[in-house]
Order: sequence, then structure tokens, then C-alpha cells
Amino acid sequence: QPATVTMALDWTPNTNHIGLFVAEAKGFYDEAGIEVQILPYSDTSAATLVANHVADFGVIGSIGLFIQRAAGADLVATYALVQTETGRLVFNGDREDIQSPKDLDGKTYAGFGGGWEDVLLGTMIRYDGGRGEYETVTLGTSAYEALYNGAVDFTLEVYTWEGVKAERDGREQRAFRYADFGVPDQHTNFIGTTEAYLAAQPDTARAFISATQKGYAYAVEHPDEAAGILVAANPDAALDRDFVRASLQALIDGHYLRSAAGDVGTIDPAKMDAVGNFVFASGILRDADGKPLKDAPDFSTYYSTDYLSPLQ
Amino acid sequence: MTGAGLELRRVRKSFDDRPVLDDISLVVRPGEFVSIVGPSGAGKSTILNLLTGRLTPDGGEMLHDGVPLASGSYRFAFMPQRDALLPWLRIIDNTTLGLEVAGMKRKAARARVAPLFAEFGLDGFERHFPAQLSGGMRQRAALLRTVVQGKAVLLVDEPFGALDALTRTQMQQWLAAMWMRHRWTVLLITHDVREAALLSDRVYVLSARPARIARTIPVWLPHPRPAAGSPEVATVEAEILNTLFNPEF
Amino acid sequence: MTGAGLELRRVRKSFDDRPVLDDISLVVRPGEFVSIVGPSGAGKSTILNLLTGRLTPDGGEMLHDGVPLASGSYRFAFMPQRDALLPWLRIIDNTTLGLEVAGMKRKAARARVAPLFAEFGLDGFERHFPAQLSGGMRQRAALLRTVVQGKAVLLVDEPFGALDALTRTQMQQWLAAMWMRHRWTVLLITHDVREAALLSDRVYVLSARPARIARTIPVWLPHPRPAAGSPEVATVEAEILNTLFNPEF
Amino acid sequence: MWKAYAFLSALARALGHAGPALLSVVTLIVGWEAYVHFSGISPTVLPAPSRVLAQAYEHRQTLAGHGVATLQATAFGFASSLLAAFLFSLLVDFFPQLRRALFPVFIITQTLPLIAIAPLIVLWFGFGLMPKIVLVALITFFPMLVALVQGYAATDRDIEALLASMGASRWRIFVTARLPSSLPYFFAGLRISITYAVVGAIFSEYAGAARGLGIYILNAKNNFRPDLVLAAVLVSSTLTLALFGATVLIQRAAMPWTRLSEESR
Amino acid sequence: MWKAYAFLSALARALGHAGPALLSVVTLIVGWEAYVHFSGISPTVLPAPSRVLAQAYEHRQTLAGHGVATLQATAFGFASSLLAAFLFSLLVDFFPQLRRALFPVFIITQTLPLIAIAPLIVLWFGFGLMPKIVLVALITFFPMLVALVQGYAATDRDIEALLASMGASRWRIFVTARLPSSLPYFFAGLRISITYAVVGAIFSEYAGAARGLGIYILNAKNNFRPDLVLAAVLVSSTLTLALFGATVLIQRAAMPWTRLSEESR
Ligand SMILES: Nc1ncnc2c1ncn2[C@@H]1O[C@H](COP(=O)(O)OP(=O)(O)OP(=O)(O)O)[C@@H](O)[C@H]1O
Ligand SMILES: Nc1ncnc2c1ncn2[C@@H]1O[C@H](COP(=O)(O)OP(=O)(O)OP(=O)(O)O)[C@@H](O)[C@H]1O
Ligand SMILES: Cc1ncc(C[n+]2csc(CCO)c2C)c(N)n1
Ligand SMILES: [Mg+2]
Ligand SMILES: [Mg+2]
Repeated sequence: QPATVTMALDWTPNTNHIGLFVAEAKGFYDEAGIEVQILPYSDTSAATLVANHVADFGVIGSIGLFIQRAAGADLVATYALVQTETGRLVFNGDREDIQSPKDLDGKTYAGFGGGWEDVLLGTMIRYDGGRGEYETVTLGTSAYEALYNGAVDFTLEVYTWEGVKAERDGREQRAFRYADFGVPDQHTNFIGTTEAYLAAQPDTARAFISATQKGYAYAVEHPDEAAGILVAANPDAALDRDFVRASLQALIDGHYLRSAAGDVGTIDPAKMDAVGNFVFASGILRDADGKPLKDAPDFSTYYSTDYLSPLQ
Repeated sequence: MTGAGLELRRVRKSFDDRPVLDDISLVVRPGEFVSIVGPSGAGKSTILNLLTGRLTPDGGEMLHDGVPLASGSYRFAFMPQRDALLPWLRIIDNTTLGLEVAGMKRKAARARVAPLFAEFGLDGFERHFPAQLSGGMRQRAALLRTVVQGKAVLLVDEPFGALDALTRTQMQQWLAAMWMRHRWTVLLITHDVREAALLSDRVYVLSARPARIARTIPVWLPHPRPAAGSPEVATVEAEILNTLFNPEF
Repeated sequence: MTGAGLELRRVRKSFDDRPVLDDISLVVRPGEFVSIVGPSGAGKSTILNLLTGRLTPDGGEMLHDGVPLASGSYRFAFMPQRDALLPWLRIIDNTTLGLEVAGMKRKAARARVAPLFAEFGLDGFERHFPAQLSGGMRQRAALLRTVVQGKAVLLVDEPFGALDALTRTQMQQWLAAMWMRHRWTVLLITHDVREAALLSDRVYVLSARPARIARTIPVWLPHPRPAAGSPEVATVEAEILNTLFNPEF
Repeated sequence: MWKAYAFLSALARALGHAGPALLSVVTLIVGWEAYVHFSGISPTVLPAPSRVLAQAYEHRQTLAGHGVATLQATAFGFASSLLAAFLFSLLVDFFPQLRRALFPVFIITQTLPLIAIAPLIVLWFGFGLMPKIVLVALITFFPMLVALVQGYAATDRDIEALLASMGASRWRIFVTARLPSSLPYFFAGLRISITYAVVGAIFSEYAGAARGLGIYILNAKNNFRPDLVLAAVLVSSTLTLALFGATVLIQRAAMPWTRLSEESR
Repeated sequence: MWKAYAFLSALARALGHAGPALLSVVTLIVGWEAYVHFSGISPTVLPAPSRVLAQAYEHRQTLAGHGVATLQATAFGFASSLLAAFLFSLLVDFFPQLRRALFPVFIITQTLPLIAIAPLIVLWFGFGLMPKIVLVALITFFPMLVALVQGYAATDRDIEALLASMGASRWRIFVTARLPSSLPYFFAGLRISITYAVVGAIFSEYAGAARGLGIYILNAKNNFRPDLVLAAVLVSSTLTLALFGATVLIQRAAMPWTRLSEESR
């Protein structure tokens, strides 16, 4: 009787998730003796589902991890989906009035509804010499339509997904990278679970993480096959195979999935510390009672690399 | 053969091929109290609907003082089954309704109605809502609203059908007394054989649908008539009942 | 002073300190047809509610054949105001209702009721729903349901109050004929003075609330009595009405 | 012969009834189609109905699968809700004091904004059928309870007095008089609640589910496929209308006396 | 003296009425509090009511700001909905054929799952007040229209016949008889719709807005603060109950004849 692992997604299936589907399709999970059930994206964030034990694992955003951990949520990152930031600030290419982040003052931002977006944008604009004052309309999943329709001025996107799609659709876009404006580079998102789960099922966790890692590595090696797997595994999503392939290529070419050093899934302590201290300094880390943290926590407890296999 | 008052000649009316009034001829002379009695569903209310202009006859003539009734002339004051007081209007506003609809200013209408409240036993209830009145008082208010319009004929449809038997008897006697004083021209529809016998100068008995005038019964008794116990009234009642229960009619 | 039949002695009943029945004493001997007449709200239905056990008196005695009524004995068959037929039951099931509630098997109950359908003019309507019957037929079905229970006394509350005046007259005559045949013991509540005069051996006239027996009027006329036109009946009616309209009473 | 005539005239009447409705629905759809074609609006903003229909047909299997999941959630949720409403209506009918204690609590549940509550319910009850049942019940339970209690209260007092005079027990009176009296109210409530039940099930899926139209809609939306969103909406609306129609049929079957009284007088 | 007595006894009666309700609500809250404390459940799963209240108090200004935005959206949306419902009810009353054509379309709008429609409406109408108005109207318009049309139909035919016999015009009959007749139905509809209106406004904010309780809830959820989510739920429920209470008061003021008839007989 194989152990069952439930895995919650953070968005509709996309190339960030490709290793999961490849591991499933290529039988890596079977080989590891586990059965993985991938839960579709829903309005309840994967981190919440994981922290409340509704799902065993989930895709957790980087800054979300820090905020929730600080607030006492039982969350641990066990796998870095990407080695470097895939997110970026994006706006339509014809906006001559936007040349650098300080031009965003007074503009309208389509947000996803989280406290950290303010920190990110405020930091970038102020780093560039602006005031960091802009309008926010919280749109969640409608943000991109709103941007394309010109209803808002800018938003955040995942370059390797929305960005590639815009390129393929011939939509002129320009973007600012966070790291160019005072925000430390980070693993944009992780596969995470809870301390409680790791304590109770260390072997299952290891089996799942290492098989997943194998899946991502395989996807990098066999992009054509991997793209086909993602499309076939998600018939409901009606994915365009060529687009998926292009997105995967962008992930490979940018060394997002496999770093130039050859790491897949590895969590870089230096990046974690830099980002952790950055968000701590910005004052958005709050304890369980909603009070800002006084001292910087030990960020090394926020993640664990013990479950990765020493692949290389 | 024309004359003063209201006259119907060979009036017919069908609804979707279903004949309701077959052949109705009747007269109501000025100052007369005339009743129509008939089985349920015979078409009694339909006759009044023809007279108020809500319906138009399929055939026959309707004359008032010898002149054919034009549609939209609204010559008669109508008192519908039950009292049909508007629950959201105070009694004073209910009673002036006909005058106001006819275009009179509210103030003038109130001035016209106010003196009649005492006579109708409604003194002090001007500012009450209908729900605050007893069944008998409501009927008097409805009748006040009808007569104050000053129309040539009062068309009254089963005014006391919803009252309990005792109150009904009281109201019939009150109406008889009022009528003797004012000598309104009245066409009364009723189910109640005794009511017809007590109040009318003449009773038209309708057949079942399609309705014809089965019998015309003149009542030659002097007014007022006793509420119960007069053998003459009883004879009239028996005559009406015999017509109604006669299977051949 | 005890005897056969139903007897009430100095019965009193109040609702929340509001006296409704002040002092009610009456008797219904076996085979008698007794009526209670009184103003609306006097407490007539309350008397029946005491007899069916829905209410208990505050004072006085209620005896049947000389024995005090125990609560929950359900000795009398009750026919409520209007017909109270259950709309969702076919006529056959409506008429067997009392027997089935009393524990009789459905089949036996139907066998008991079936032969009576013809006599009650309901032949062929066994499988109809109440809404498919005319008002008069519904009343007959309700009465059938009442008598078939085989109880010692029938308590009948204003059976014909909701019928139009003509149908009501017909039903009164039918009931008179049925009663002559079966000689049920009946206590009838009514508003209708004529109904009381036509049907009863004795009429109790209630005062307004709090109710006392204002007058007991024996009716010594032979059955059947004519529907209208008998001066003797008219005299009884007048007597009842005089009591009711007497301001001192 | 008479039967055939009656059938034909009933059909003609039904068409006569449906005619104006069809006309306006068709007008709406044609107008929408024309607007999309002539305004040149992007199909990612407003897809044409023809496209929605074509996509619905193309993805019919997937849609059917998700539709069945939603239907299942609706059915289980609504059945539980009905059962609970009936049990509580019994309780409240036999112990009227309970009514004052319970109803305000139920009223408060009706004021809760679902979008806030749905994710919490998913957290408390997991990803399975349970949160769906709870949400559908939360939406439909109180309206059904109110319908039943109103229905009981509408029982003819005379009928109750009659049964009491026959020596009927409280329970016998309930079964023979109060319950049948409540049927028209019950069905009126049912017709409205069944509409909310479908919407509620989709809602709960949206907050977290493995399958269902809610999940499908969310995915389609994120993939910038408003045509598929609308195809799923089409399925869900059809489902709702079908359930609505079913309640009407059930009512006709369950209350023969109301039907007959119209026909044969 | 009499007045004071009447007031006191009314108060006592109100408390007598409210007593069991308060008791059960308090029991619920105390039970919840106790459960949270003794089960040791994490506050990120189920925060204690004391915590929710404390947080609501602490963030009262922010909550008030968002509450006002939601109230505004509700008010505008509901007002537009009422106006539209009244105009359509007039139309349908004066041209009854229109009813058959329009109602099926409106019925279909009631089966649309809001979660699917709300984002589309936000895209079509922007992030201002407009999409909120549209969504609130979409939810409440048809129930109000039905209430009004039912109300007109409930007019006593005798009263209409009477007015017609006096020579009253169609419009005069409408104003004097049909409109007042519809008031009880109108207010019954109002009481239900106002509840949905608030939920609808929060919903549309959730799909896209700059301010409002919906946004607050979304943010609190994304920041993993169920205590703040529930604090916002508390505000929204209070808002709903207050609006509900207001409609009851307005009804009493607008229909004095129903009130008097109980008092003074
Ligand atoms: N507008 C109408 N359209 C179709 N049929 C009608 C209309 N008005 C009345 N009828 C039918 O005409 C017949 C006579 O109705 P009417 O109301 O005149 O009877 P009635 O003698 O006043 O009865 P009741 O004594 O019960 O008041 C009935 O069968 C009724 O259904
Ligand atoms: N269960 C009750 N609780 C309180 N008051 C009651 C109750 N039953 C009757 N009453 C009151 O007692 C009085 C008499 O009522 P009852 O029904 O006996 O009158 P009634 O003579 O049958 O009237 P009607 O002729 O209108 O049927 C009324 O004022 C009524 O409001
Ligand atoms: C494929 C994909 N696209 C968009 C988001 C939404 N999102 C959440 S956080 C963030 C900004 C990254 O810094 C964005 C764009 C997602 N989660 N996954
Ligand atoms: Mg009539
Ligand atoms: Mg009574």
C-alpha cells in the first residue's frame, strides 16, 4: 500500500509545476513507492492548505513563506522550484511615460491581495528615487486581462509564463527586474510542507521530494517530452503545447530550473538570509498577535534541504 | 316605450363563446329600489359590469333616461361585493375617493362628505383606517362613498354577503330606513332572498347561466317592512324561492 | 336532576383574565335538536371546544348521561365551522377519518362508510378530492364524516355559514329531512336566526361576551318546517331577534 | 381523439407561452453575436456565443465530468440540507420555544459573506465532499426550514380542532394535517433553494476541490479562456434550470389534489 | 403614566422575545471560545471569538473605512436595482405581454454562478463603483421585480372595479390601488434582497476593487489572518442586520394602516 501524498498548486498548471507532472508520468513516484495526488489550484492558497494540514505539500511563494512562518504557521520549504527570481514588474510596451520605477508613482497597480506586494513595489520605486505612492486595485487572477486591456498601468508577472505568452502573442511588454532596484534575488517559490509532516513521515517526504527533483531534472533534459506530458496531464486546462515548450525553454535558458552550477531544487542559504533580512527590515514580519517582530528570526529554520537527493 | 330611469333591453353577453347573459331586460325607474336575485355564477355581477362600462354587451340596448349609454360616461355609482374600502386610506379619504377621481379638489370633496358622517353613524371615525372599523361600519362607509358621488343610480352588489347573519339583519334595516329618507334609485344584487323581499319595490329573479329573467316579482308592500315576522314578506320570499328551486325554470 | 343526554351546569371560562363564558347551563336530551344563537365573539365556539376536550372549563360541570366528562374521552362527534375537509384526502378518506383515528382499519372503515354515500348524495364521488365538489356536497361530506363516527351527540358549528344564501337554504332543508330520518342528538351553533328556528327543538340565545344564556326558546312546532312562509316559524324568529337586539339583555 | 386534441392544444399553448421567451432569448444571443463580430472586441474580453457553444461542444466530455462532480456535490449537500431542515422543523414544531432560540442563530448564518467563509470551511472540512455539503446546506437549510415552519403554521385550525376532537395524537395531527399543509410552502422553498444549491456547490469548489465546475471555471479563467468560462456557466445554468424543472414535476406528482381541482370542475 | 407603562411592558416583551435568542448566540460564542482554548487549535485554523473581537477593535478604523466603501457600493447598487425593478414592473404592468418575453431572460440571469460572472463584469466595467452596482443589481433586481409584480397582482379586483366605475384612468388606478397593494410584497422582497445586496457587494469587491470589505477579507486571507477575516465578517454581518432592521422600520413608517389595526380594536 503506497503512501499517498497530496500536493496543492498555487496557480493553474504551468511550467513551474512541470517536474511534478513529469515525475508522475515517468513513474518516479511509483518507483519511490508513493502515490501523489495533485490538487488543482483553488481560491484558497496552497500555503494555507498546507499549514492547516488539508494538503501535505504545496507550492508556496517565497515572501509568503517568511510572513507565515514569522506568524507562527507550521511551514517549511523543502524544495526550491526555481533557482532565481522568475517574477518581474511588467507594463505595456507602448507606455513611454514609464521609463524607470519612479515613474510608477501615481499609477495604478493590479494586485493579488497580499501585504508583501507593497514592500516589493515600494522598495523598487523608492530605490529609483520615487515616493512609492501608487493606486492598488486588487484583481487577483484578473490582473493580466486588466493590464492587456489598459485598465491598469502595471502588475507583477511570472516572466517564464505570462511573459513568454505575451511574447508569443506579439504583445509588446517591458519589465523591471526586482533585483535591479534594491530587492535581493530569491527563489520565487518553493514546494513546502509542515514540520509536523516531516516529523511524522520523513521517509515519505524524502521520497516525494527526491522523485520530484528527478522529475524537474528530467524535464530539463527532455524538454519536448516534458512539454507533452504537462499538456497531456492537464486536458482541462487546454494548454497550447508550443507555448508550454517555449516557456520551458525560457526556464532552461535562464537557468531557472537548473542553475549554472547544475543545482536542481536546491535552496540557497545566502538567498534565504538576504531575502529574510530584507523582509524583516521592511517591517512586514509580524508575530501571531500581529505585532512586528523585534528581532530577526533564524531563517535557516524556515527551510530544509535534507530531503533533496544529492543528485549531482 | 322609453322613459326616465335605467333600462336594459334584450342584453346579451358571452365570455369566449360561453353565453353568460342570454336575454336580460329590466327597468329601474327614478326613486325605485330594484333587486336582482339569482344563483351563484348566473351573471349578476356581469350585469353591473356592463352598467359601469367595464364590459360592453354583445347585443341589446342599455338606456338611461331614454339615451343609450355611451362608454366612459360613468353615470352610475357602484358599490362592489364586500365593501372594497382601500385599506391604506383613512375613512375620510375613502369616502371622498369618487369625488376626487371625478376631479374635485380634496378640500371641496371633504367639505361635501363631512356633514354626512353623523347620519351614517361614522362620526369621529374620519381619521380611522378601515381595519379599525367593525364590519357594519365599513359597509356604511362604503355606502357613504357610493351615495356622495351624487350619481343618478346606485348599483349595489351583495353589500352584506360577508357580514354575519345578525349584523346583516341590522344593516338591512338601517339601509331600508336610509332609503326611505333619501329615496335613492337603487339596483341591488343579492343572494339573500329575505333581503330582496325586505327592501325592494320589484325583484328580478334570474335563471341559472345563461341567465334570463325567470320571473319579475313586484312587491306592493309599504316601507318600512318588519325584519321578521310579517306574513306578507314571507309570501314574497316563498315566491322568490319557488322560482329559484323550480327545476323547470 | 340528572338525566340522559348532555348537560352543562354553570360552566365558566376565561382567557387571560378575560371572561368569555360567564354562566352557561343547558341540556341536550337524546334525539333532540338544540341550537345556540349569539352575537359574533360571544363564545359559541368556545362551548364546543369545552365539549370536545380542547379546552377545560374554569368552573361548573359538564355531564353526559349524568356522568362528568373525563378529559380525553372524545364522546362527541364534532363538525367545525366551514367544512374542514382535508384537501389532500379523497372524499372516501375524508369520511373515514374519524374511524381511522379511532383505530379502525382502513378497509373496515371504508366498508362502514360506503353504504351511506348514496343517502348523502355523494354516490360516485368517493375518489374525488374535496376541491372537485360543490359547496353543498362538501357540507354533506363533512356531515357524513361526523355522523359515521357513531358518537352519542353531534356538535355542529355553523355548518352553512360559508355557503351562499340559496345553497344554504337548500342545505337546511336537506339537514332537516336527514335529522327526521335519523333523529341524531344535535347541538348546533349558528348565527342564522332562521336556521335555528327552522331546525331546532329548543334555541338558547347567548348574550354578548361574557356570555350568559339570555333566553331559552322552546320551539313546539312539528317537523318538517317550511323553508319560508310559515307564520309560526316567523314568530320564533322574531322572538330570537328581539332577544338579540334588546339593548338591555 | 379527444386526448389527441387535448394534447395538441396543450402543446400549442405551451409554445404560445414559450414563444415570447424564446424570441427574447434568441434576440439577446443574436445581438451579442452581432456585437462581437462588428465591434471587433477581443475574444479574451467577450467571446461570441457561437464560439462559446463550439467550445462547449468541443470540451463536452471534460465539462460533463466536472458537471457530474458539481451535480453530486449539489445533490448530497441539498439532501443533507433537506433532511436537517425537516428534522429541525419537527423539533421546532413540537417545541415551539426552541424557535426563538434557534432562528436568530440561523438568521445570522444567512448574513455571512460566503467568499469569506468558504475557504475556512474548506480548511475545517478538507478537500472532499464534506465542505461542499456544508456550504450547500449553509445556504439552503434556513430557507427550507422557514418554508416548512411557515407551511405547518398555515394548517387550517379547524382541521386541527377536528382531528383533536377525534382523539388524534399530536403526532397523528402532524402527519395527517400539518405535513400535507406545508407542501405548497415546501415546494415554493424548494424551487428557490435548488437554484442556490448549484451556485453554492460551485462556490465551494472554487474555494477548494479536486473536480467540479468551480475548478474548471477558475482554471479556464487563469488560462485567459473566457469562452470556456462561459461554456461552464452554460452547463451550470442548464443544470440549475433542469433541477428547477424537476422540482416542478415532483410537485405536480406529489400534490395531485391541486392539479385535479383545476381540470375537472 | 400609561405611556410609561406601555413602554416598559413593550421593552419587557422585547427582552422576553430576545432572551432565548441572546442565550443561544451567547452559548454558541462561549462554546466556541472554550473549544479554541481547550482543544489548543491553532489560531490560524480557528481563532477564538475573543481574539476576533479584540482584532476587530484594534483594526476598527481600517475596518470602518472598508465597511463604508462596501456600504456605499451596496447603497448605490441596491438603489439602482430598486429603480430598475420599479421601472420594469411599471412596464410589465402596463404591457403584460412583455412579461413573458422578459421574465425568462431574468430567470436565466438568476442561475448564473456569480464567481464566474463577477470577474468578467469587473473586466467589462472597470474597478470603480460600476461593477459593484451591476453585480448587486444582478442579484437583487429580479427578486424585487417579482415582489412588485406579485404585489400588483394581489390588488383587490373589487377595488379596481370600483375605481374604474368612478372613471379613474389606468394610471390613476395604478397609483391609488395597485401600488399601495404591492407594499407588503415589496417590503418582504426588500428584507431578503438587502441581505443579498451586502453579500453581492463584497463579492464584486473580491473579484476586483480598490477598497471594501471584500478586499479586506482577501488581504487578510492572503496574509494568513483568519482572525481579521472573521472580524470583517462580523462587520459585514452587522451591516446586513442593521440594513435589515432599517427596512423593518421603514415598513412600519410607510404602512401606518397595518400597524394601527393591531393596536386599537
Ligand atoms: N371577465 C370574465 N371573463 C371570463 N368569464 C367571466 C368574466 N367575468 C365573469 N365570468 C364568468 O361569468 C359567469 C358569471 O359571473 P358573475 O360574476 O356575473 O356571476 P354572479 O352571478 O355575480 O355570481 P356570484 O353570485 O357568485 O357573485 C361566471 O361563470 C364567471 O366565471
Ligand atoms: N384560545 C383562545 N385564547 C384566547 N382567547 C380566545 C381563545 N379562543 C377564543 N378566544 C376569545 O374568546 C371569545 C369567544 O370566541 P369564540 O370563538 O367562542 O366566539 P364565537 O361566538 O364562536 O364567535 P363567532 O360567531 O365569530 O364564531 C373571542 O373574543 C375570542 O377572541
Ligand atoms: C504562473 C503564475 N503566474 C502568476 C502568478 C501570480 N503571482 C503570484 S506572486 C507573483 C509575483 C512574483 O513575484 C505572481 C505574478 C503565479 N503564482 N503563477
Ligand atoms: Mg357576483
Ligand atoms: Mg365560532
